[in-house]
Amino acid sequence: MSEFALLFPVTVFLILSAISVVTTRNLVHSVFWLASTLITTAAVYVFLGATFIAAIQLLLYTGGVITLMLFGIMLSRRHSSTTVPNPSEHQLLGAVTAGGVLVLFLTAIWRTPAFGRVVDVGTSLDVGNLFLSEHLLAFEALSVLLLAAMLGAIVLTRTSDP
Amino acid sequence: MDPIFQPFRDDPHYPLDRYEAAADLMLLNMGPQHPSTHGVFRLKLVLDGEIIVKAVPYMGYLHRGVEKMVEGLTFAQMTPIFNKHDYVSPMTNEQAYAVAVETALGIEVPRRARYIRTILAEIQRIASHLLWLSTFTLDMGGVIGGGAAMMMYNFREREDIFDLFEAVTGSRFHYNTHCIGGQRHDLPEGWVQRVRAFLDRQERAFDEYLRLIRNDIFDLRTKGVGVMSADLALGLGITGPNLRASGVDFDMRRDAPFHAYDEVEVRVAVAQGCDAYARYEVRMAEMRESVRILRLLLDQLPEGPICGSKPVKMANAVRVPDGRGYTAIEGPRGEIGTWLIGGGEDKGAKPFRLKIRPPSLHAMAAMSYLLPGHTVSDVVVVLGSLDPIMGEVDR
Amino acid sequence: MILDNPYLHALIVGLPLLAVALTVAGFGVFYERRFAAWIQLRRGPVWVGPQGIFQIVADALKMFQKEDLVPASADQAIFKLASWFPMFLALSLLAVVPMGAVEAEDGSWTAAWAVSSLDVGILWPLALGGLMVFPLWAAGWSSNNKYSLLSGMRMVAQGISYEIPMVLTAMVPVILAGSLSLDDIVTYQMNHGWFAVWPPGPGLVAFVIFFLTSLAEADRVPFDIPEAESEIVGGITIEYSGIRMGLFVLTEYAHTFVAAALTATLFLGGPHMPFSVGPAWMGVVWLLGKTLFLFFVIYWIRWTWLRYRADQLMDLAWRWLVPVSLGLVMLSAVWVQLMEGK
Amino acid sequence: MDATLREALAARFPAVDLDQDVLLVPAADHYPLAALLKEQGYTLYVTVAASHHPGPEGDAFEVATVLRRPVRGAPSVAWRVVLGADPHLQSLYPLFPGADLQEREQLDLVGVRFDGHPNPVRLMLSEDWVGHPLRKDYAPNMPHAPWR
Repeated sequence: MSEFALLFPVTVFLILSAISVVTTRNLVHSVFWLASTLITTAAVYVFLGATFIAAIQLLLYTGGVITLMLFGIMLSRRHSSTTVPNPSEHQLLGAVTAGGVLVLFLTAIWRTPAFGRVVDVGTSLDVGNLFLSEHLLAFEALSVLLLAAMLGAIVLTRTSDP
Repeated sequence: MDPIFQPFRDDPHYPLDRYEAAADLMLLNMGPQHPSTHGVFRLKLVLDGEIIVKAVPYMGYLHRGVEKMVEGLTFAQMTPIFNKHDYVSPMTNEQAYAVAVETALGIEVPRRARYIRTILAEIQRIASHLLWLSTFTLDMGGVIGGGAAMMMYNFREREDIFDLFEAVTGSRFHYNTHCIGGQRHDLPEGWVQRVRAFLDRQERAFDEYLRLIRNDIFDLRTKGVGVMSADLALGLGITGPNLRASGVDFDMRRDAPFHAYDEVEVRVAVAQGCDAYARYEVRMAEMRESVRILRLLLDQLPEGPICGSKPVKMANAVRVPDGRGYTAIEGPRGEIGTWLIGGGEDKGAKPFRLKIRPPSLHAMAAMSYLLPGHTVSDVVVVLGSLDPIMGEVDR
Repeated sequence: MILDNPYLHALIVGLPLLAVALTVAGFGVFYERRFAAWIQLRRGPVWVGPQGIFQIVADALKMFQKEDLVPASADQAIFKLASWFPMFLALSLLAVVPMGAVEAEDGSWTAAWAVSSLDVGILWPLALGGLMVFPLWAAGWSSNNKYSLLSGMRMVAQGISYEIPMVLTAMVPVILAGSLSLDDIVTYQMNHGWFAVWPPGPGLVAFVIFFLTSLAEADRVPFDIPEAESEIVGGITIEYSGIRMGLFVLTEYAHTFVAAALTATLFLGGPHMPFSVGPAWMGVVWLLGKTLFLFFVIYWIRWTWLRYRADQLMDLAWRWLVPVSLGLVMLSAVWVQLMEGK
Repeated sequence: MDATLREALAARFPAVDLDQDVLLVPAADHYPLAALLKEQGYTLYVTVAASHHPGPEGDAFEVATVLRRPVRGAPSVAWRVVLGADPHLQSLYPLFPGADLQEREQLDLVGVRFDGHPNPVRLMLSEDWVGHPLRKDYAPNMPHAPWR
């Protein structure tokens, strides 16, 4: 029960951060709220017993992705002023997309048997086994995709022959 | 180095709006309050990321108006003023002034006094280069890092030098020991032996310094950084170790001897690297060379009077007639020159115009040529390797 | 048993650990200053208390008294928050380090006394260490100072570059021990030899690389370019004053201490010694001893070496450390296969 | 002054008395002389010094320049140019980049303008400073607004 007592405020904070990501006007604040969202998501994973996924969430999303986003902001925007404006244009289009994604997720959640599946997927052993047995094709396809992305990045950033 | 920075290296006045590599440039003021500007000095940097596109030096924060002030002083009053320009090598600055006035008056300095001047100048050169080494490594290693360790080791020997100077002049820093026509103080009893003992210690200390700082990081930070061609160095009027590090074999001590340098052999240290590492090499070699010269000088130190054969009885009696001339000696940082026009107020008792040629001001001019294309980290290495003293730049 | 509740367990083991870590971090300041003074022919702090041991107290009092200045043009909220997070992160890295060594009847050893014996043990400090750049960057950015902005950018670039060889070399013990859990890793070392020594070669190289990268993560010389006070005047802490500045300083020491503790745990057998270790609590002493030794090496390097330039630092990471640590991971996998194939 | 240089100077600048220690050169010959000396190997830019000489028939200014050959013996050539009440002189910046800061300093302190200088602003004093301190009519205790 103690888990739930802690889980509730964490979830509320998660939702508040997620809302703040899109409502705040300052781009850097928005990224910080996104980081907070991702970190609290990791906390939720911990409460659900998926410690491995929580650690990976922190390592990759917060440690890697957010850092890269900060890099992107710093390298693409004027950095002499503190406030980087977040124009939030195309509100209608955004609402439609968000609504679509919401419907998609809700359908997926609805179709998942709520308490039916008791396979423990949280630990590193389970994840490793799943990757190398059931989801081997997806795993390999992802590796090829990442390799292609990496090569593409190198080709794009290389301006001239040294 | 990216060729896009070459126009800025060739001409510091190249217009910034012709730089097209990036839309966003950042303006960074390094100084006047900055731990590594060797005094009060401001460098306006235009940065593309961390890479310097353009560097503009601003100076004058230490300007005391010395050249105006000396027009109201008699020649005897000026020695203590002169040792405060370059406050890291006061001794050689006093000598530059004394030589200027003696040349104008045609005074012959006795042989012993010339020897004493040479000895003091060489000890001062070691002290000055030691301070350079410590600030240079401080810039690269930081106050909370390896640089500070090097500084403390250097200051151990620098304290010894101050003790030696104190024994001669009674003062640890601003000596006022040169007067027109000779020396004010003779060497005290046993001083020569003390210097010999110090030289032995100093020679051992050099090896200690090398063990402390010579590693791959030192090479990485200094080699290929701040490359100054010989043509640029000469055109800027850079003299002393900085010029010799650009491969120009020129040293006033050997090529235009003053004091007693014509009686000892001076082996001039030259490096061909033109970069910060070459300037390090030259100064380290010069310190070792100074030790060698000092031993020779102490061996052949003559006896005799220390003040002029045509003595200047009263200091106030020094009168420099109307006329003009340029004299220079080689200080630790290069050519310290004086442009003296005599016949000033009070029938020539005061100079009409006295222009000091500071080697550091010429070195500062190199900053805007050397920096474009380097990173912010290299600013302190280049500045440190040029060894400017702001008191002398601004005067 | 009361310790079966993970929350209570964490409190009971964690709070003393926190106290020890903070004390050591505080004492580290004094330790370093005296040590640095000894290297530099100085005396260091000697006046406050016997041999100046209470200098840190005097410093802390001074820090507390000072005015907490927040620049008017700074991003107030982030500026204030950013000073607290690094400390939390640095200290929570310690949560998974096992500190005790328990000997079973048959002579085999088991690691124990971690605040939390997480299944994903090693990933926890690595993940939190990766988060560390985040509040530091925030501090640099929100100060609205160009020097601290440069510092923040250097911090991020250095952080993500050194993260990679750090994670890769941390995988070497994981592969050798066959578990992500730090408890298992330490237990394996107790029974098969320290990873820095055995297997010969990859273990030692991985130890050196992990040590170097944790220096870089904790911004220590020669990798302290984000604070580089001779170039960018102290970097991210430039606008901070008073206790916030003190927190950053203490965080540096805490992070260094934690990095040393992690290195000792992963590669030097944690609480284990090759000879008889005595009762289980002696493990804490041994671990602290090893950590302080690495602490000492870090400061030895700090007070004698110059620092790299930013681009040379990247060069070192991407050209040398990343390929070498990739090779080490493969080598250790081959080693495990050969050993298990027997 | 060695013989070859003396010949070259005598051929190019017949009006200049080459026996003086500090040559007195007309303002028009200032730049050509420096260019010729640079060709002759006098590549080390030593110094430039301006001075103010008030007289009964009005202000006069002198600008002295020193060049040196970086060889054994360190031969140097110093020459001066006498200017009138509105002192301006060709800048040596195209020949010697070191003239940039040096001439700015003389412009700042003495008030001699250098034509063709790429950045003719004050070097030592602040931009809003009034007057040129090294002029003889500038009293050291002259009040300034704002006082600095």
